[in-house]
Amino acid sequence: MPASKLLSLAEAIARFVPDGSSVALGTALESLIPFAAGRELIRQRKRSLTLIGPISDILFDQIIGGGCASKVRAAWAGNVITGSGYCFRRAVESGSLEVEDHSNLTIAMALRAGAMGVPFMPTRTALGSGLYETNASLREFACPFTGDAVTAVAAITPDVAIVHVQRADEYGNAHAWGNLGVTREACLASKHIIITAEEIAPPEIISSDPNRVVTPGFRVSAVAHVPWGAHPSPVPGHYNRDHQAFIDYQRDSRTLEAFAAWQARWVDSGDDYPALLGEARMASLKIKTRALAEVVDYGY
Amino acid sequence: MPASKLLSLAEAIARFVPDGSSVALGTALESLIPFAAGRELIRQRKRSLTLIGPISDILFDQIIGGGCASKVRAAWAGNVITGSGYCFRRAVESGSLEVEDHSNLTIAMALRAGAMGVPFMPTRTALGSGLYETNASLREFACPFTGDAVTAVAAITPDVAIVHVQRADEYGNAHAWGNLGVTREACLASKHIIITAEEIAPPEIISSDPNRVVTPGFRVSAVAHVPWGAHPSPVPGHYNRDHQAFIDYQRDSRTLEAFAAWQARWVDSGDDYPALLGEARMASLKIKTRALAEVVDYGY
Amino acid sequence: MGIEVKGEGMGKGMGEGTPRPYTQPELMVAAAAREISDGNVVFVGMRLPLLGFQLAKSTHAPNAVGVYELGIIRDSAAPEPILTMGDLPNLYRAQWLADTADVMGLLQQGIVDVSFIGGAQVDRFGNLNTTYIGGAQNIEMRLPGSGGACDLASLAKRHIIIMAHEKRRFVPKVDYITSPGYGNGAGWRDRVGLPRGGPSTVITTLGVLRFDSATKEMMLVSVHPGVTVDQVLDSTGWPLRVSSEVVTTPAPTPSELATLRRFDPEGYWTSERTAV
Amino acid sequence: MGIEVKGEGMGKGMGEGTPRPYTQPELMVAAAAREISDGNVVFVGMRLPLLGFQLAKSTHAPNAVGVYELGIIRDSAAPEPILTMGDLPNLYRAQWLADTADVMGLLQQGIVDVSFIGGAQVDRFGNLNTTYIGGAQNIEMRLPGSGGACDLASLAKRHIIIMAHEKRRFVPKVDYITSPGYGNGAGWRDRVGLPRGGPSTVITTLGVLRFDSATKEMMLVSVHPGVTVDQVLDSTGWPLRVSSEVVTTPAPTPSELATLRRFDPEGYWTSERTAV
Repeated sequence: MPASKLLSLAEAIARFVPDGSSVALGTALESLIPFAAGRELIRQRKRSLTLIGPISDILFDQIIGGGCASKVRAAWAGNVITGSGYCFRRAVESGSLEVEDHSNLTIAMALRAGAMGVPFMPTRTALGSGLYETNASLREFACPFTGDAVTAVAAITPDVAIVHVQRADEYGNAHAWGNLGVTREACLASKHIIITAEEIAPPEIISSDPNRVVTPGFRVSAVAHVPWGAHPSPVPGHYNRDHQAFIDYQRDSRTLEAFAAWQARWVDSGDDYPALLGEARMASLKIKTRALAEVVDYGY
Repeated sequence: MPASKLLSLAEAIARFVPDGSSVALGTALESLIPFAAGRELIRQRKRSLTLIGPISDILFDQIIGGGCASKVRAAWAGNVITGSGYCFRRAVESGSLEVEDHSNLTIAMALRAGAMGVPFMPTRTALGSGLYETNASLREFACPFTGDAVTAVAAITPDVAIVHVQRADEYGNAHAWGNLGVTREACLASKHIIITAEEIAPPEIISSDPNRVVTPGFRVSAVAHVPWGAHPSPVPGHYNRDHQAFIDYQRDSRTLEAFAAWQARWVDSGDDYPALLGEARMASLKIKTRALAEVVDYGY
Repeated sequence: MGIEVKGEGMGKGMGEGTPRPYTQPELMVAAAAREISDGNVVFVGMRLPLLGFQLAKSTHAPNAVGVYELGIIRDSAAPEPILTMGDLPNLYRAQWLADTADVMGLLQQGIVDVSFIGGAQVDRFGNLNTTYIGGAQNIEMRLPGSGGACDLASLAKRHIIIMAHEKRRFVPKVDYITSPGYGNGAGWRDRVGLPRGGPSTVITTLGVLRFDSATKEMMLVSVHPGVTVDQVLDSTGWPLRVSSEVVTTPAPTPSELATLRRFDPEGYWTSERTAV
Repeated sequence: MGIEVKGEGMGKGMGEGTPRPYTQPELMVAAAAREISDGNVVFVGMRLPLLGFQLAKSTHAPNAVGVYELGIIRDSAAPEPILTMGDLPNLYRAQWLADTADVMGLLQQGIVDVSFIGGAQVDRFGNLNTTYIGGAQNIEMRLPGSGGACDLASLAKRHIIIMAHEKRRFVPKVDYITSPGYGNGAGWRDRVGLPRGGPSTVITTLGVLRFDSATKEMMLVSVHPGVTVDQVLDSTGWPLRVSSEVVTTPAPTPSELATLRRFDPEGYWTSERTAV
């Protein structure tokens, strides 16, 4: 067996996300968002990160508010159920944040190009759109077979992907289920992968279902045990989306002062997030119905 | 609910595979090969089919031996554990079969281009190889970003994909597990999909695990209940590979006469294949150990 | 005060103080649902379209299939109210949980019949801006961006725009094209290489608009109950064409309302105070 | 009689009648296994390489990772003997069961350290033909084709060729390049645009060959026990270069043999009568 890759979240972030890294986050779009890892990036005062992802809900907004990012390569940044992301808006409008504007399809294909080891992927989206003005990773060209206009999307190969999953073993083998967005592509495209997991499971649990594995463990650099690590986004099998937290965050990010107070309370006060959340809130979010997948057999 | 798509295999093939169709088969490569569907193609005396797939083990050889195919677009055709496919060899050497030579990567990307709705996919394989001599679907061009030489692979959109799975409901929703090869791409790229299934399951069984679904049911045209439908290839959860059948087939396909006898015995004698196989052989192949996947929960 | 996709300081268009048995967003969701035919493959966007799909699915379009950019395909309404497509009930008994690339492939192939997009700015040819007010070189306000909207607008067979109807939003020419409509008019989509599609309908807080088949210019075809054509013209930043036969948008039926309220029992998306 | 990738009428190269404690294929598998270093990512091909990976994994390379074109990644040997990579024991407790495209992506990225390919014809620059004897325009015999071989030869950091050593197979120039080696010599791979790689070793029924780093021409470096250099030269269709220090291929150790026989207890791949 290889050496264990189990680290504390703080250690994993310290070791594999140096200042200046390009980081893929929020790759499942609206669920399994690695919010705990985002708070750790802020807590460690990371600087000059490039944030990569399709739709991060409020994660990118928080990391930007924390002053950690100098560039975003994304399709959307805001607060899914309330609208704008205020930290993102302030940073762009003040000129402190560079943005490469993608669509969900172009960012998916940029990461897939990275995953496939090719310099670009062709798409038929975005022709005639403003994305060409603000994204040098898009280039129109003629299909070598049909002559049709095609948008080439340049490969993105992040320095690190941070991915939250339901369970992982200490060697980096991880199960994720639900909608996975661009997670597979992001993992395969990235030089390093940090897994944050609701549960650390024995290797036999993970190897009991190799189709459920999200990326091969040998490509993973670190695994951290982080219960509630995706809150307030939902995690199938564990907890529902905490809508109130997103509504509260709209208020808590509206001004610089409000955000500073948010950061002081939720980030810099320490890393015992479940204690901050409180038992009652966690209980209200835990899944109430069970809906178990039908058995499958890998015997021989 | 939509109308049921459950048909007999004979009816599914009769309705959705007219002469001249292009058909993707053997998309999981060495397992879950739809051998029963192949025999039905022969039994119905289909003609002028184009066979599409990466590695079909002996399936393509059988269909070619049956006189059904005029063209193959594949990476490999033979008998995995014994070597050459004799029917394939005879057909090519006599000039009756056109071949578009692919590699596993180029055929995967051709189908993925079809699945993604783009006219081609870029790869870095096959440059300098003979594949360019015998495959007009490959074209070298310069990456619009890097200028690197890249092999463009033209999209393939089969008329129909025939896919064997462990279980499906009558609406075309299907679970498959194990190594899936290019199955996802082939299904999404094809105009019609025929599912052959070891078991027909209630819809609640399939919808209990939507990540295990192989392609969305609304894209499927027909579902046929075909136990032992992939024999002699293996089906996880059901039966092991029948090596002896592949060794026997080497002998049974070596000459035209031998193949005619094989076809008379295994194809034209009817479609009660389990009876032809016999209880003892089936018992010897059934999986002996159980290895159940760990539970996952989709509750809320 | 800037333009937000949702939430702040947006005016109400419809006659205030007039008691109605339904809210303005409910009317709009019902209008959106009517754009879905039975058997349609629908790429479902955020916010009101979430409800529009569920309403259509539960009423006149039982065989519609919903596709969500997160990598979800559903052929049934979610079993519990959802605020967003990532809520766990929207995953429960989905027809398929896949990758974003898979569902984008369906879209790019041309399998998606209809999709829905919101916007902060729209122009007479249905181009949408949800990225930069002022434009990319002269940023007055940064909005969230495309998400999947550019893809839906580029690749669906047709798409429906859902918007608040205000003069600052209905502008002669958008500052930035996040989601292409008909560009500068007829023939533009062909010229730039978009394979199909274009906006077919704009559902606003005031009425319903469609596009002239020859010129691809937006045209008022319906006003909501209590709204006048002049109100619409006053709220549009260019001389809006008006159909010779403007009708009144049908009100949601009691049965539609009852269904809709099961999907949004707290009125998060459909209370009168909710902006679009 | 034609050339088959396996099975029919192939001569034995090694001294017949000499009793040895191991078979010719066992020697070749052991030699193949030694090409795998601990921690290597190995793209495992059909036939003998299946065993070579399992042997290396169970002896000196416990941290090697096996990648299979079917969409399988394993970091442990299969729990039961397998004849082919699709056998169910090779899926059991795999590290990942994925799509062919996923594992091809790893290969194309340059993550695969070493891979193994068999062949029907090879030339002095390590180009392999497993498709058309006689060439595509003048087909004398059709062989199965590339499978993943062209991809491995194009994209792995290096690949190992495993072949029967016969004059009709070791030809000056292959009739068709299924799997590119060094083309017509040094610089060719760069010129055609291949991103990396090339054959590093050829393991035959008679010996082991490597490639001159300057000319990229094949060179004999080792003969199997009981084989002479002249035998090798006689079985090669061009004037083969011979290293100044030809050694004898190490025999498999008793422990290697014991392990190997657990993986192929019936000798399907490794009995003396089995062709490579």
